[in-house]
Amino acid sequence: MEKLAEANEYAAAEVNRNLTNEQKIGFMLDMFRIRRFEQEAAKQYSQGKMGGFLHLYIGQESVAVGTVSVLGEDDHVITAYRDHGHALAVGMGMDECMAELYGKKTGCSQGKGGSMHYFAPEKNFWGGHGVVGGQTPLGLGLAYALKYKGLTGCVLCFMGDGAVNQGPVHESMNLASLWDIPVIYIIENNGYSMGTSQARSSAFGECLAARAEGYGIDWDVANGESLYEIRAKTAQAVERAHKESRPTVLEIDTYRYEGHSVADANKKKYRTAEEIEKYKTEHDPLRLWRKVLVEEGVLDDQAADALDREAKREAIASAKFAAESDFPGPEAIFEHVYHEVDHDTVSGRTGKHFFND
Amino acid sequence: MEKLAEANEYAAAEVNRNLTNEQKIGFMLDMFRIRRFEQEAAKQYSQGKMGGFLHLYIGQESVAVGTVSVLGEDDHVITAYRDHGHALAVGMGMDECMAELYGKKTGCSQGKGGSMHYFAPEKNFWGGHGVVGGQTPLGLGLAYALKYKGLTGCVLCFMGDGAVNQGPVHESMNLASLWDIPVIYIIENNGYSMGTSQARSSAFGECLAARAEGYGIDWDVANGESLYEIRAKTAQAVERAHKESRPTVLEIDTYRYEGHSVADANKKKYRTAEEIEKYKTEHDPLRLWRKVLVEEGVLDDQAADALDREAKREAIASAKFAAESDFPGPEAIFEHVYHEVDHDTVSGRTGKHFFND
Amino acid sequence: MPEISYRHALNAALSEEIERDENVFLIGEEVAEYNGAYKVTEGLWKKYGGKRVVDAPISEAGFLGLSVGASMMGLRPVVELMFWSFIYVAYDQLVNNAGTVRYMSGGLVNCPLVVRGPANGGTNVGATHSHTPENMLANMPGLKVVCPATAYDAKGLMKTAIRDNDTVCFMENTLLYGESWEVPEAEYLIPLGVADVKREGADISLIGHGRALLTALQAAEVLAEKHNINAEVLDLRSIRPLDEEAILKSVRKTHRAVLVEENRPFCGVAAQISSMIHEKAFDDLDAPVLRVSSLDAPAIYSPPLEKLQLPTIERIVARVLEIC
Amino acid sequence: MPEISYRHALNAALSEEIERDENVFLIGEEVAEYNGAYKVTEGLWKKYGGKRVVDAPISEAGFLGLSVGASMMGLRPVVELMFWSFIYVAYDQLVNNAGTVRYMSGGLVNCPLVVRGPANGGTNVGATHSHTPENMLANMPGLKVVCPATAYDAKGLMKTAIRDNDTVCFMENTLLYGESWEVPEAEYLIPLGVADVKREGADISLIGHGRALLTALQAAEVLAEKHNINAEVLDLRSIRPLDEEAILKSVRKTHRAVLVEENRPFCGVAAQISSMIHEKAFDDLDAPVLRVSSLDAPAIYSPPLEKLQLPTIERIVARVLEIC
Ligand SMILES: Cc1ncc(C[n+]2csc(CCOP(=O)(O)OP(=O)(O)O)c2C)c(N)n1
Ligand SMILES: Cc1ncc(C[n+]2csc(CCOP(=O)(O)OP(=O)(O)O)c2C)c(N)n1
Ligand SMILES: [Mg+2]
Ligand SMILES: [Mg+2]
Repeated sequence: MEKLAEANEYAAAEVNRNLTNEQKIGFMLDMFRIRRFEQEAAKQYSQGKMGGFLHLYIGQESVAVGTVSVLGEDDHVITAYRDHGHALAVGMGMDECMAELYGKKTGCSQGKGGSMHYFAPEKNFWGGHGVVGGQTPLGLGLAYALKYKGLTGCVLCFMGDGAVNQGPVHESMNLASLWDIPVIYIIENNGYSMGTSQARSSAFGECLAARAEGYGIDWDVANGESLYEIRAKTAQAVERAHKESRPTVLEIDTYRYEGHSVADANKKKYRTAEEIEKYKTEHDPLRLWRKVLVEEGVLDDQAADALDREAKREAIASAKFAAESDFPGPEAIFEHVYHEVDHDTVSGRTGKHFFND
Repeated sequence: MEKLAEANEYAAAEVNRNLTNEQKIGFMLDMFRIRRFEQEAAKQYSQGKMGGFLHLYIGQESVAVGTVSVLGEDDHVITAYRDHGHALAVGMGMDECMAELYGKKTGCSQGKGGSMHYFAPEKNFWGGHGVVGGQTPLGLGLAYALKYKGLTGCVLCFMGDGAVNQGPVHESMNLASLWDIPVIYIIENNGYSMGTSQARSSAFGECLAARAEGYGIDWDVANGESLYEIRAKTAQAVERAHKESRPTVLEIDTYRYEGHSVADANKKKYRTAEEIEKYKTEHDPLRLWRKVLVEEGVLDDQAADALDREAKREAIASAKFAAESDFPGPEAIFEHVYHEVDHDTVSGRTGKHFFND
Repeated sequence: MPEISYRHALNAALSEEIERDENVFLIGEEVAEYNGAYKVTEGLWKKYGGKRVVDAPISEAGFLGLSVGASMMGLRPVVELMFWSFIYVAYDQLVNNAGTVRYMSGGLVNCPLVVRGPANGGTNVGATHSHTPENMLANMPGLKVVCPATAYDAKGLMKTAIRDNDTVCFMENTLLYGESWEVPEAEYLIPLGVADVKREGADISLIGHGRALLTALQAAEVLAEKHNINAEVLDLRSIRPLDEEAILKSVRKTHRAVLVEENRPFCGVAAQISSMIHEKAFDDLDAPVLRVSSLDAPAIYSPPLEKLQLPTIERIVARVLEIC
Repeated sequence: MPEISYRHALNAALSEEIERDENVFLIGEEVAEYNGAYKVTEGLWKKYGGKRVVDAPISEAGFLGLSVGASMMGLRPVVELMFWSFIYVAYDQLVNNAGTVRYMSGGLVNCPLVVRGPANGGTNVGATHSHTPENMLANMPGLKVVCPATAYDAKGLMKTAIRDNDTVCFMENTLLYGESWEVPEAEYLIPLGVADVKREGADISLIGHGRALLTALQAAEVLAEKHNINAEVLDLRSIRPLDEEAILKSVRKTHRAVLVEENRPFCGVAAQISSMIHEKAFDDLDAPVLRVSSLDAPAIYSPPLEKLQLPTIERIVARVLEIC
């Protein structure tokens, strides 16, 4: 990662210049909320309260919070399975997110999607997708629909550094450029796909984002330590999308502290304990943003701690909410398969839709 | 296309410098043979002697002949469905190729593959593949096997300009570079994928081959009019593969005179008659090579015509051969599905393999 | 009633739906300026322009996935696959995205999408281009699968499919595009999941879909003429939803059935229907339900052999005679 | 005999075959340095090095296609899919390349390839990660499909699969990796296409594969204890080739069958088998063959519900009681 000082020069960027203290504090709180939510989720996971996978975003909070913070009304978000951060950043509640992990009816997807499959279309959030790279044509399609409808908006479509080697990513980039689709592909480069370092999974010239050049797409790389830089570079891409209807590929360097998922027993095998420690102490986006705010006089340490406590309380409460919620009943298995059946339309009533008997 | 004169400077390249007259005449004959073979095939097709698709290579002959002519013993070839040119260039006989079009038992694939699916592993030719882009991982795998076995060889894997937008092409390029696989991807850029011009199907920076840069792969563009240039640039890639085990992407500009397939009723709708005519008169690789040879004093017009006639005779004879050959019997339907069944091994005898009764 | 071709019927359905709903658009390789590889979209680009009829590069995963995403936001894409065989390069987008996103979002998102194109053998294009994936896609709850056998059905089902709020896989047949049937000029819709008795009969039920159904109809004529067997021919039209009631009704009347499909046999559509009939009408059956599928190998190129590989009248008749 | 886990049995089979044949290599995501996402390849990279055990980027179409190409030239790749569910991004490479190249080349080329990994639901990973494509892949002549239910079978079948000269789709189960069975130390092979009677019985045949077979075995115990019904339990082990003789033999003995599978029902494996039994043993049956499949929806996340979605002992017992 480049020097943070340099990154923080982006404080002067237009999108950052006029931020109010309240907004800056809001970003701090948003990041605390993601971290505390996930810590609580991990704790509950280890106590057997949920099943399947739990991919933690801890260490990467600045990316979701920074990028989403520059979006407007007709801007949308879609991401992969490591989706808790983006979900909270777009404004989903901790309760529905935690309940989803528990598989409860009060979950955002009524307990049917789980950790990897959060959705909140009314918050412009289109998932949570489990198949690596599979969301990239979907993000393209969402942006295609915006353009089709004549709206001035764009789509942030997130993916990991490992995802860039999936075919659909490449097909999507070509289509995005060819058809001037306002989609912004954000590569959250945390250096690893599961236990595989970037160097062992991708061949590239300058950087992953530079592959965009092969499609005539503008690209950039941002330092994920700095909210200011993330915001500035995302804003630039959003402006390009809004004004020119052109795509962008934006790579953001970041790091995950935990294993690939909570069940990753190898989390300290493919990288050194020192490497992880170094990120936590020197590059932690929460710590660094807090420092910026303290230096700017926006926040003192006590106030920051209070924010953090607030986030933690909310997370604990969400676990209680989830625990006390009901599981869906067995009838839920056959709900939400077909729109027409759910709505008991004529079309939903002709012919047999389910084949167990 | 760049100036031909410039292209023909490649006559001085190492691989071309020491060509004997015989070899040069051989290339002429090879190109005549491809053209005459296909003209004969088209004629027979129009008389209902074969079914399905017939994708003619006419106009592109220099690519197959030029590239294949620099290959050695452990170098291999795989291509897409427009495969007659490559098949003849690697040394397959017209008889077995024509018979395959007729669906005859004497066909190279015993009439089971048809025009798009020629095979001759004993000539290092691995097909003939109908799904656009689908052959690119196969080519990679063939090269992988060469390296695995410790052989000094490479694979020429051909594709069209439309194929570059298939996901597997991208995945293959990354793997080829990451693992140092001696595969050479040759993009035969004839300007169109069916009725879609390159500009309507691909977004790119400099050219299609330049996408290779995103993977750290060396690339080049060659003028398909000039056998000398094709040979020189292919030889360079082959040398890179042999010596450094590194991949190359080589784009070769060329043109197809006929429709996408013989059944393409639109062949003059998506491009002007003038465009086609211009290529035929000014850029035809056969005409141009003939001119080079005449100018070099290797061949006079009479001798050239004699070669052409020889090719034509061979083509006509192959149609006769095909017409007189037998169709496979109905039992052929269930042959070549499973190796173990065909060879009546223990494994082929346990359990039921076919389920019509 | 005027006779129009299967191709023309589809073209009319697409045209009418484009006119009716501004969210409907067509996308696929060569569908616009080239008028469609099989001319199903002929004239539509000229008439409706490049927003409503879109030529795509050879990136099925890309443009099918794009269409799924666009449908999530309320558009109604109709995606042409030049051949359904090419779905295999885009399978994940169809099965995992269109097929599961409604479920995994607890109903928050749906995908009103039609994916259409020919899915058939018999045209000597070899094994890679001759797949019939209706059985596999109908295996996936969340997807719907329709296989019309006539121009009339093609038009009415296509219009319904486009208006349906779920993803419909619409499978046509290149060998039928040029065939004609009576089709009324006035608008009509055919609901999904409703089978159609294409020939009444009392002695045996021939049940199938797509072009195999037409072969079954021909076989029924032979049975009547040569064997004095009066076959009922039931066209499933839609594979999922499936009109089980119509199947059972016919079988309860005739007490015998032969199932006909161009699917390959292992876990083909007929396997499902056979298993269902036996389970639900066991005591009504005078003989086991038999099947006629494609001969169980990849599609062979050689033209005379490929004819044998698909269900033939002879094979159907022979099967019927085994139990009649 | 020592008891070893299903995972360990697979690991031993892979290790032995790597040692035996220098053309065998393993490739897949995280199979080498990470020891495998589910630890099936544990220790093999360390032991045999990076030529024989290869970590791949997340490019299933790329590295599966690479493996098909390498197998054409005589190598014997064993490809791990972290989940079989991910085959959908590489479907074309498997079905159209590995599945047809031998055919389309008139036997000139073959693909001695194994594709392996877990194919199961029941672990709360949601609809996209819980597919069971054995029915669809077995639909394709040219491919073989194997679904072992025990450590013993897993080892013996894996060794055979690697030596087989055709492409074998080998489907494991994450819920079985940790389960142990007796496995001899001496080398043994189990041929493909040979079913195994896992429990002898006279009153009804329970027929299935994979983990569903184990559920069937438990159901058989309940049937014996509580209902005085002595069920025979037949493990198909291999779906294609399929041991039809063993199925028919069992049914001709018991005159009744319930088929159990974790497949979804529409055109599931059990559909094929039910159709076949009715066709070939119609007169031997005292009741229709019934089926127990997964509940017909995408795999639900919610843990208690997903348990209900897969075949349960209760559902099997209830089905049996319908006809016994
Ligand atoms: C097509 C596909 N292949 C494999 C997987 C299994 N898998 C899930 S996440 C992952 C690693 C992805 O790494 P990256 O894209 O860098 O994202 P990160 O986990 O670092 O956020 C893998 C291999 C999958 N979900 N989908
Ligand atoms: C995956 C896939 N999609 C579509 C097709 C249909 N198709 C066959 S050839 C072709 C055009 C390919 O163009 P290009 O790659 O430029 O090769 P050329 O025909 O010019 O040699 C198309 C669309 C196919 N065979 N496979
Ligand atoms: Mg990563
Ligand atoms: Mg082209």
